[in-house]
Amino acid sequence: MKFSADPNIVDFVKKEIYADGLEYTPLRENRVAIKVKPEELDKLAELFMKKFEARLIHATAVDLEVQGFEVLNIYDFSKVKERLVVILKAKVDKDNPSFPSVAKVTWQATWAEREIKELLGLNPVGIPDPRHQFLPHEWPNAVESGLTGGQYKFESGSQTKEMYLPLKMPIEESYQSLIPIGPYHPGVIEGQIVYVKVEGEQVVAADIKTGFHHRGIMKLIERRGYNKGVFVAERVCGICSAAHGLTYVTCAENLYDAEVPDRAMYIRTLLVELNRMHSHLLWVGVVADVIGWKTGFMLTWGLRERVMDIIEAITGNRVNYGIWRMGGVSRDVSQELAAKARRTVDALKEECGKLLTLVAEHPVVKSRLIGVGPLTKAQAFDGGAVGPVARASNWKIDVRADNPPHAMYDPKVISWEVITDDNCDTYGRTLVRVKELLVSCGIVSQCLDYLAKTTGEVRIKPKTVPAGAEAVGLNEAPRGELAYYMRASEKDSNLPHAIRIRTPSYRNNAIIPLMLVGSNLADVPVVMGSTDQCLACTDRVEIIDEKTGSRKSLTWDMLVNLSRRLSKQ
Amino acid sequence: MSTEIKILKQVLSNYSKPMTLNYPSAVSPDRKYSQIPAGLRGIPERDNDKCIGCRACYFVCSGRATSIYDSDAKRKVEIFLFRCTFCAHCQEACPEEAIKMTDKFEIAVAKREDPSARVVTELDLLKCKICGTPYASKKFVDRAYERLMEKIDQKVKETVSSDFKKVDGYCPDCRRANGVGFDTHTKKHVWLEGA
Amino acid sequence: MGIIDKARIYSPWLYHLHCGGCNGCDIETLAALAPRFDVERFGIQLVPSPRHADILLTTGCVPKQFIPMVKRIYEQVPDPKVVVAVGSCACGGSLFYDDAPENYAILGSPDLLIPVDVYVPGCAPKPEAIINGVVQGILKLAEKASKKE
Amino acid sequence: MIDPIFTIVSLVLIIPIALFLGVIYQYFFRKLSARFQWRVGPMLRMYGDLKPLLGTTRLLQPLYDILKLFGKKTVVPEVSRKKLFVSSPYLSLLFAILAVLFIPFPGMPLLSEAPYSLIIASYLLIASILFTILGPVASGSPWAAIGARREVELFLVSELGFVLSVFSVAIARQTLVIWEISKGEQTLYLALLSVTAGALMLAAMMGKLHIKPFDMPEAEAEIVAGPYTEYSGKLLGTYYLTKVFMLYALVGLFISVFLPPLASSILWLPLYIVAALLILFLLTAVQVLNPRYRIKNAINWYLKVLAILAVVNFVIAVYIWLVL
Repeated sequence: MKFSADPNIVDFVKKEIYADGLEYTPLRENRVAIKVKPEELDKLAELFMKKFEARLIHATAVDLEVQGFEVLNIYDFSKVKERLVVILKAKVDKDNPSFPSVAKVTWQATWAEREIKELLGLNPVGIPDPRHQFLPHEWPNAVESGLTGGQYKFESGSQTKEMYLPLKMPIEESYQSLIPIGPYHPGVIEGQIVYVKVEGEQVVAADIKTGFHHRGIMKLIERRGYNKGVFVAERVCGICSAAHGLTYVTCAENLYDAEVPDRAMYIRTLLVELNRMHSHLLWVGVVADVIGWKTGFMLTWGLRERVMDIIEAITGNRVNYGIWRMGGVSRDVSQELAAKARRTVDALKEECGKLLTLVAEHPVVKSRLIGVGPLTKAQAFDGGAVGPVARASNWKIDVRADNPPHAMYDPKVISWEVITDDNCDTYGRTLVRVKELLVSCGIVSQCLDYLAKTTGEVRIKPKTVPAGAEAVGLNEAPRGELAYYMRASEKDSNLPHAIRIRTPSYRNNAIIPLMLVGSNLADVPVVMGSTDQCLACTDRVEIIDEKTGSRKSLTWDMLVNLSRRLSKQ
Repeated sequence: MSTEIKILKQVLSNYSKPMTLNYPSAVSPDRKYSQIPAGLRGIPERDNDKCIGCRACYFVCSGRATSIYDSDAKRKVEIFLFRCTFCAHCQEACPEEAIKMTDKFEIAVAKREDPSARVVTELDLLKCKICGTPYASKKFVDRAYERLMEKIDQKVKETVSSDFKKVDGYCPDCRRANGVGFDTHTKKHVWLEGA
Repeated sequence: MGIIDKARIYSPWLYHLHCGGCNGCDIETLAALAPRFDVERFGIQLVPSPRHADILLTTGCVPKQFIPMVKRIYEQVPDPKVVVAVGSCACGGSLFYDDAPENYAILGSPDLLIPVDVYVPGCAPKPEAIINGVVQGILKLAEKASKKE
Repeated sequence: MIDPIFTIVSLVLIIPIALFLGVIYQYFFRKLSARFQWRVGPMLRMYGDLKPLLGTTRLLQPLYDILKLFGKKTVVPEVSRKKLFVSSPYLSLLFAILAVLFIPFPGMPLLSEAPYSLIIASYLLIASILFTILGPVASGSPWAAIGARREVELFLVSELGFVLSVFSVAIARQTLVIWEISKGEQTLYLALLSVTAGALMLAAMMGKLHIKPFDMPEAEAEIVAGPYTEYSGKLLGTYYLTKVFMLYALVGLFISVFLPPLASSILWLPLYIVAALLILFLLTAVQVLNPRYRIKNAINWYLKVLAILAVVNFVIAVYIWLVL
């Protein structure tokens, strides 16, 4: 199956968006890159969002070494034209690295621009919230802090404007009046701090600090190259590893003129949907656990094991499947296995339906979930919610329908539907996930039917990647839209020059403070859990440039020394 | 209330048939010991006879778990399981099909130095006759010769064979420096390490 | 062997310390608690506070931002204690650890900070492998306790 | 009056008996919830090949947990008020054991013959719970503080139902001596009253024993380990031991007050155990079926549903006492 560009879309871009005198490159898969002046970024953002209801996928920047930086704003136009993605590129000088902030126009760009600011040192002019998000509080200032009570306490003199202050309070005040939930809290396995300000048991303000999982993954992939990089990409997140693997390979395939056999497409779809099933079952279990229903946790995790069995039989591993290759997959699914798995899925579907209606109807579960963590459609749009969180706010976005990552989601090939819900709260999110689980069951059985009947190639050798090619890969991960941006190196055909990952949790975590306000303290873990937050996903960011790297690692050494000193005391 | 009764029914039906496996008990009268599917990617194993030390696994390893240590007359090819991601990429890349993922998965070791945490193959290295630096494993050269002889045209077989004998024992650098050349253009067929 | 030493083997409590891996090992650890593998058969329990734990189960490689927390949590676990490192990341840094040039964000495996007693490689290890590792950890725990007395 | 020597002997005997039964109750509770949750739970009979290492049975699993905790290092946090922090668990245990002495066991009236034993036993149980609150408050951990606060709220509201339901029976039977209640004659009215009051008592017990949906003080995902967050080693073990005695005491009190004459004679022992396990079965069923309430909902439930019912029940009891 080959990908193609729609001529209508080229017309559309030329007529509606493409202003004269700007450089315009159509890319594969209906992606279009437009070069603009940096001053126009915010105006265009306003135009796109108002006129075309475009959605900002990601704002990021690429270091072009001597030539300066390139700021990239990637927009999704799928509501106007099918599968159209526009990449706005603006070159910024090294000497004066500033550009107008898009976060002024739409709040959802805040995290992305904070990331650009803290990691690349660019200056988004007019950004409403300039604090650090992923790096430690005092970076890159000298570490003069002592660690007390899981919170950094600053000595006087080390404070600067950029320093991380929860809710922008003076540090002494915040230390007294905020409850830090994290960095370790049994409600969420991973490390993060959510600062909540409470009156009685009511949350009046909340702020989130992440970055404890910052692993520099994008840099790792840039070093490893295309073929080895897929294994790193899979390990961005162990829960939605199939989505990451698939998006990585589709993005890399978009760089060159790729051809992928049909059977491989079906296997990919099958795995991504199985992955979604296990992830949603896991989520239902975790939420049941968070609201204290151990039985619900056990029952859903028991069912999840059956999904894991199928995955393990197909790929040989339960978590990281390792079968994604550019141009196909590395393992075939035998016909017997497909037929056997089909029977399991049928039984599973019945049990899932039975059990999960019980979960959705349980009176105490309902009383714990209804009205908790409200998020209106307008808030979801401005905050840039994706995936089940957005769909539970009655906003119908689903990459599988709007911007199919590969043709298997075509309604002519496989029948399925997008689930939305108008509850706009945690209960709605539960319902969306539960129903999606059953939809996934349907897709999986259709894929298995195809695999049980046919045989064929599963892998075609990839071609060389042309120098300087660009691509965007999109896919619907269990938690929402997952986006990869890749740019091939000019010098080496094996290495990408830049790779950027925008995970769904990155967006959904950003709006957690919005949802927390007004809720009960007891509901904080539920609200946090309701977005299915995955910090391993969120904190993968890395845009560091080599020049400043040395200074930063020095700071790290100081931090290490400091912590050693502390532990000796 | 009816929902609670439904759930009660569900949990009561669970009572009679727990889904727990008997792991780690090896004696399993009623239920299975563990779930092991056919294609499980467990601990990799290397066939010492088949491995020729060609370094293909080293080049494809994403986690840098495979490493090659050359020390006097021995090449050690090693997979350090503490860094292995069990992705089976090396199994795919191995030209001699020496690496295989087994379905063993129980490895718990107390020390980094534990021998069971490493999959090691030792190979004889060939040393250059002039400068004394090791340049390729003996098996690798032998296998290369064998494959070359299999595939090459019958007409040039003898010349190529004599060529091979001629360069045998010199590292690529010394070969170039000392003017040991080929009589035939065999670069397409013989690929010596570093050449 | 005294009754308390026996009790130590019979009732190991785990504290799960996620250092910063990909979550894969964490869900597998949780899956070991779930019905299929149910470690409560042997009295193993997951406890929410490190103060109650006997076995510290670490997963993932340590990002540099986590260094103070890892040390602190290790110190909070009362003696005798055992550390079980689960997953290739926690054993040797796996994919995320680079020697040259060094990964600026990752310190490496937790054994650079705290003494690790049992390593369970795997990416991610099967829940059975984790149980196997924890059982080895229990034996170590008994050994450690008897040495102290 | 029974032989004083027998009383002394039985007072000594009851403590190991209570410990054993409490442990068995807890084991039963854990095992049953596990089976309801599709899994096996602590094994009654260990796999043959693992017996040398892991023991033949885990019937005493809760006891092993406690014993292990006694073998661990005890950490006393710097920021805590040390005297209160260290003494609370022991005092709590002491009061729980004292309460056990006032609750009859089949064939052993113990101190339950003493006048006002019902009031004394109730007070001792309250005192024991009080010290499970005071210790955590002294620990200085915010999670413990929140947990303790929830515990106080829950304790206050559940105590209302507890006291009203227990004393309604006492009033109807016109005595405050547990032993006399437990061997009292059954009449139709009293039996009916026992059923209603017993149901209320069960609901109140859920709050005291932290059965879901009333386990907010120990809500793992919300407030770490709740009151016990900072406790470790011996002190934690003592608290766990208190829980064992508390479970025994509450179940014993329930049977002797609401199910006479099961606790009155040694002949009833098998039935006593069966009744205890039945009560536990009911509690387990509630536990596995329900998620946790918010503290607000729980207080509402206790005050608006349970308290009103308990008051009505009490009024009926008074009516029975006065009229019938």
